Amino acid sequence: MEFGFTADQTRFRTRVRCRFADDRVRDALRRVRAQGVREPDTRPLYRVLGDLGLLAVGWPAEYGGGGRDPIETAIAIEELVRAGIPDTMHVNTIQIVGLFLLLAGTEEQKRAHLPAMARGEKFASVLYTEPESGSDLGSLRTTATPDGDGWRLHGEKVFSLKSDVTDLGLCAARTGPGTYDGISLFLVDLHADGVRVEPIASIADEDFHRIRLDGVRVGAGDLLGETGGGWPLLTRALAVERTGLDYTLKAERWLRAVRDGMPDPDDLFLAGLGRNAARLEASRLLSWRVLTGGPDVDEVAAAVAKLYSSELAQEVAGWAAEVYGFGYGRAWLDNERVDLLEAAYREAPGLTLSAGTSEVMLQIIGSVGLDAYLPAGKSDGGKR
Amino acid sequence: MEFGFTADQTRFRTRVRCRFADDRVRDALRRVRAQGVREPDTRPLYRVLGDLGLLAVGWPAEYGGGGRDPIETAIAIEELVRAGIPDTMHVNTIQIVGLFLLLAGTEEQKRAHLPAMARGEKFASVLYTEPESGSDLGSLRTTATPDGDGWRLHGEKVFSLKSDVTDLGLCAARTGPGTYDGISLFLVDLHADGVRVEPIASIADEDFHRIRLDGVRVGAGDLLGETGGGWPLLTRALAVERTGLDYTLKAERWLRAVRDGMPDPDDLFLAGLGRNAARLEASRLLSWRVLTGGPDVDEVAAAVAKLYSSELAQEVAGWAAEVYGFGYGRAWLDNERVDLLEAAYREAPGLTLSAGTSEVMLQIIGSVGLDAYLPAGKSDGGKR
Amino acid sequence: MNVDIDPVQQRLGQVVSARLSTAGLDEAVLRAPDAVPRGPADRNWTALRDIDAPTFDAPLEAGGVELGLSASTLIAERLGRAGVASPYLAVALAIDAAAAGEAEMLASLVAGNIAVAAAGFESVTFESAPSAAVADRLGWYVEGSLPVEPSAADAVLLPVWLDGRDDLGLILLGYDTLKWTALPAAPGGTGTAKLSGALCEPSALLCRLAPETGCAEGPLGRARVRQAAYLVGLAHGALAATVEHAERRRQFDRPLRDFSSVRFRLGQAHAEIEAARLLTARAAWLADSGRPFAVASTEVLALAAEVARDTGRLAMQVGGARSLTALLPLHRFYLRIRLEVTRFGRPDQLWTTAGRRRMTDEET
Amino acid sequence: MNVDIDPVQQRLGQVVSARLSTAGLDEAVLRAPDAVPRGPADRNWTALRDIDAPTFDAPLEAGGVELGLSASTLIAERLGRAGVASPYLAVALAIDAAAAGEAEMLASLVAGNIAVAAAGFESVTFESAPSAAVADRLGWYVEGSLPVEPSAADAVLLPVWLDGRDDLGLILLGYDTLKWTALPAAPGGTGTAKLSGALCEPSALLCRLAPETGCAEGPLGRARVRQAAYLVGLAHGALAATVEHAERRRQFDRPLRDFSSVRFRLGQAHAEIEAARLLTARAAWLADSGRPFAVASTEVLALAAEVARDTGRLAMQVGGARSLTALLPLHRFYLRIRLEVTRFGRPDQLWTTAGRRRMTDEET
Repeated sequence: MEFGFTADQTRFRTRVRCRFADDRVRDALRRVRAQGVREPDTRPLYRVLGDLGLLAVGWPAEYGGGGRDPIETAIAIEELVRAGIPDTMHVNTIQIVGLFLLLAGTEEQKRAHLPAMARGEKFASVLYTEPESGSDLGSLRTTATPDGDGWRLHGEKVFSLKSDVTDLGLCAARTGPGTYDGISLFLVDLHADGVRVEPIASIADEDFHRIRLDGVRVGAGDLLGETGGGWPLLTRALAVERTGLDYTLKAERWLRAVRDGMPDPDDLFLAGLGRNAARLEASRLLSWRVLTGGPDVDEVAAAVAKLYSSELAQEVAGWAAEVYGFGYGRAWLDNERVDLLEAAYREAPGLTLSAGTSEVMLQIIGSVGLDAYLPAGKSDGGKR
Repeated sequence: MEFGFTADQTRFRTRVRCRFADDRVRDALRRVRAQGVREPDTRPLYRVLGDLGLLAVGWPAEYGGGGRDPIETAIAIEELVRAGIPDTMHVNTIQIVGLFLLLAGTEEQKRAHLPAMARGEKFASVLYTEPESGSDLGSLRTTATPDGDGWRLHGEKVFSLKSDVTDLGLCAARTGPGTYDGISLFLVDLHADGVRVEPIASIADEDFHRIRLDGVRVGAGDLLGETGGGWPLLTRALAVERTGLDYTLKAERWLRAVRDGMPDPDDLFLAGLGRNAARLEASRLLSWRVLTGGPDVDEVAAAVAKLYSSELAQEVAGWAAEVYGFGYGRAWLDNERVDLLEAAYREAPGLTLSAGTSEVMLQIIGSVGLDAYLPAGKSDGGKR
Repeated sequence: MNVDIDPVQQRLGQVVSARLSTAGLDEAVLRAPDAVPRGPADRNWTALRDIDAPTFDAPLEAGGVELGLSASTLIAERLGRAGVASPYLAVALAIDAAAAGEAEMLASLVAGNIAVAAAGFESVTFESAPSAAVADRLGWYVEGSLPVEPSAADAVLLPVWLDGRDDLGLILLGYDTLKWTALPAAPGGTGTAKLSGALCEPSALLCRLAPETGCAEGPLGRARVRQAAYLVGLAHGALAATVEHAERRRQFDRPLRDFSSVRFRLGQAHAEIEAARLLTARAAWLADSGRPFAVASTEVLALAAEVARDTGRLAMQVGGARSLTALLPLHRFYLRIRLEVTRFGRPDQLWTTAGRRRMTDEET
Repeated sequence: MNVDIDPVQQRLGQVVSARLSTAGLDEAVLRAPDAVPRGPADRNWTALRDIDAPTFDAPLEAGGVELGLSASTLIAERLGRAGVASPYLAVALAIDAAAAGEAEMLASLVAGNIAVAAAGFESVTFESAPSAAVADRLGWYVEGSLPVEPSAADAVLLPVWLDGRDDLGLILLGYDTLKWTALPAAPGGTGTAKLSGALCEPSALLCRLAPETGCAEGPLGRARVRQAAYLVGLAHGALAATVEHAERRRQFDRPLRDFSSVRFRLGQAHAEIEAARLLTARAAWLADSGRPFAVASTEVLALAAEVARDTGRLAMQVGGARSLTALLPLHRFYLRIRLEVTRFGRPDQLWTTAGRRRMTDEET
């Protein structure tokens, strides 16, 4: 085991950090903040980051990426968040949909979408959840009916983030009967006819969206994998989402704000700080284990990382709401920290729900994961 | 609502306390302790208590009781435990089997058993659990097959306390097919032919027992209720067990020992003490609500009291094992407190298992109990 | 000893609940905050005044009916169940303070003429309370800076240090005298109000308290118990809405409530709420029967805060993504609980204080 | 950065596990304690000596092979999984201490000739440690009273105050010099040993440490990491036995593991164990690569202690009544965990200490 970074990796981190400190980035970030709304449009900022090669650091150069290995990729993501870049667009576009396309897309699909994503010119959303299908994705109702050499999509997707400004949806739909067998994955142009995106106001700074698909045409080339073969792909795509890195970095940001804002810590605070800091360190290691584990993500390790990091971030957000007392001690704490921590509390409930609820994670860990504790051949856990 | 005691009740408490301080009681208690074993025989002590009218305080005089109301009865039990009397025999004989006989027994059964119990001359055990039937009592396998005007019992009961010295067992057995319909309740003479009692060594000071029933004859008069009608009675008997008072009193004794032994409390200790003391107060109220709620015990309130009090006592036992550091700070803490708290830790796991596991309590609360939160007519919770 | 809620109290609770309305409440939470930190006009406060709620726990000589703290905790609990904020809680504290200090404001408060907000009570030791100084006969100069929840109140009640740091006073300032130096970034948050040189009438000082003992009994002790009841109500309301959702929402062909993991956690929440509810009732009873209740008021507030916090989080988890939206407004409880958990002191500080008292308490 | 366990370590772990035996262990726990506080002869210690375990993490010049703290945490973890106590952990600490102090005892310790028990390390500030004074050339007089777990050790390693309270020493006393003033009331407990006037050789002092800094790095810091690994192993072992039980045991016509309430809690325990395991490996790596590890050693011990405590309790609950008996000896873990959770400091004290360091730490 090796918990340190090589000299090359450390140099890479420094270089990336300097790039995030570039004037163009700082300016773009300032303009984002100057919009003065709870959910500013970050696309101009992302275009700057794309220009600087800071988005798709880990993708091959032929698709517009930086050709970096997983460790360097993770370093770049850490620095992105630490530079204060709002990361939802990065998580959805680069880390989830883009990475999944890279793993499972056709050559045409990759060429059609990845370079534009890497440049910060095209953005993507995940469209799995429906009003009646949350954790139980096998019950989804959106249909894809054959139409010439393509399909027509009908249905409703909900709780998607940023879909008012994204261009591409990774959409699960039913192409046949059955629970898991009848599901296929499509790439949907969110500007196409028949797509209607409405906001669902949220207490978090980022609103959700409802995406109504009313006979939306998708072509033969927009299918991922085989017709009806979407379920195993979906499982893989979900595991890709679950590195826990984004949650770990949120926890880090919040915990640091709590610590740095506290002028006169008492023992109870110190005990809480020590505990949360230790768990943050552990969370980081769990995430790194997934990130460096190769392209076939270990489903259980990913579930552990997602569970642990999101529960921790939620815990820190709740802790932050108490340690300073009423109103985050805003009589003396600077407004920037107050606003950060205050928003954390409103964001926190979503963390243990998005990308698979904690219950789904526990189901995965409690079935497949625990089999490792049994003497060989004693379980059928994987099937349950 | 009324959280205080009347002058009469307070006087009664004082009187009872004095009686527990009687020389005969102190002597008998000293002799129990002088046995120098982990599980001393408390029967001689109970005979003294019986003589002094301190056992069946709440039973009618005609059955050897003191005719006191539920509040006075609970006061007497509190004082019994506070006087340091080991209470397992009292809980099983007086508070569970005896009380249940009083509620559900025939006149003959009451006369046959209650007065001797009240005198401390006869003791009882509960025989429900079997090797394969713990929480799932509907799966019990012990059979009662007709034999003349009575029955013969065959089966094995486990995890019973004190059954090596008790005289009477309240036993659930199968008189017919079905899950719940085929169950009947019997009073079994534990000295009868075919009864074999073996200890099952436990880490707690009190060992468990295995009771093998090998064609044990019970007469027609030993059936409680109707043949095959044992399930509703059993449910009622279980609710009677679940006042939580015994667990509350354990938690009280342990918490007091922790507090009184701590010379230099720091803030973390004080916060823990405040929290546990508040929960203890709440636990006491939950128990009193059950005790004063009349003979038809509210199943949900009983489950809440049992759950809360046993989890609290377990929590306190675990807390006690940490606050003084390694070895209960025995370098300076007196041996009596160390031994009490050390034994508490070994007893603690059993508390959330006996008289219905915490999971069974949560099942009751989560089905019937939560219906109260629903607008009328919105649930079938009671049936699940 | 009779731990069952009595029929009169039950009826009173129902009357209160029947008058409370939550219409429009959740939509407001999801809107951008107003530029002026002033909550919407409060229909529920009007409803409570209509049934003379402020009189329930007020002295006879001031137009009250002296039903005791038990009655006002009941109202607080019902407000919590509905998930609504209300001037009622701060009014009740102001009445207690005015009664203790024999302040002339008392009658107006009991009559329900002043909608009050409370601010500055978050520290058990009042270390961050503003200070006030006498300015001849003109009244009081108040200096300090405070987190305040925007509301439709007429006045804000706050603790102030008097004469250096010898005494603690409870003072009632006009809500409009607050100078906002920061506004909430989103609904459900607080702003910062400055009181630099705020001048008020001599009569604004409702009472003086000894800082060491003043916070666990007297007006502030009673406020703790009322706040505990409010938190119990918030937990109750959150659980009720969650149970209803778990009964209705199906996944994997079963209602959520049928999964033992969900059912058990909801059941645990019920047990915790019941425990806190009884402890609150007992604390009110202690106060009403003239017994010491410093330990009880401290402990019950800390316990109720924990129960509310845990139940609020559980509700959001079981409710899923829709609980963050108007589709399932569990967030009403979640956001309110954040504010109320620390309003009269952080739970950990309360526990430490309570523990210190317990070290020498014969009753443990 | 490569967080996967490497094949050599994995193999080493398997070798250790294959040699450990738990036969007879649980029955002993259920027997009455011996009158003489002396554990049974220890087959597992013999097995570890057979594979030269004490050499793994010892300096080359003393006959060691310098595989580092990573190797000895691995052994500790495997001992934990099996649920066995072992002189190994205290021997490893004694070796570190003897190496730090260049003590002549070092070679004997590395050779595995002395079975050691550790006592007196429970306070983070060592406030209750015994004191030792020089008695000319005769050696040391040690005064004090300690909780000690009875064992089959040859020697007991303890911290002592030297020269008043200036320095902290680690001293190795003959186990037979302990004067027992109280015996454990039941197996799994501790007794009290008095050291009043215990005299020992000058060479018994293995090393001197500065009390302020000496406990989070150096020999005691390494002991914390090893102890954390042992606790992770205990949690792992408890969970493994519980999963097996939950798979086998049926209630309501289903294996226990199929109830989401059970499954989720076991799954949560796995996540917590994995987290503590990685944190332990990292702490060992920091030490082995010569980096500061004071924060890491403190935090990982506290975290592992909590994980072990919670997993041990969960195991007993899922195991049911039989877990208290020889029918399902989960109690082996439950009782051992009680002793080990506090052996090198109470978790809450460790957290406070760690938090204080974190306040000024750039790495948070």
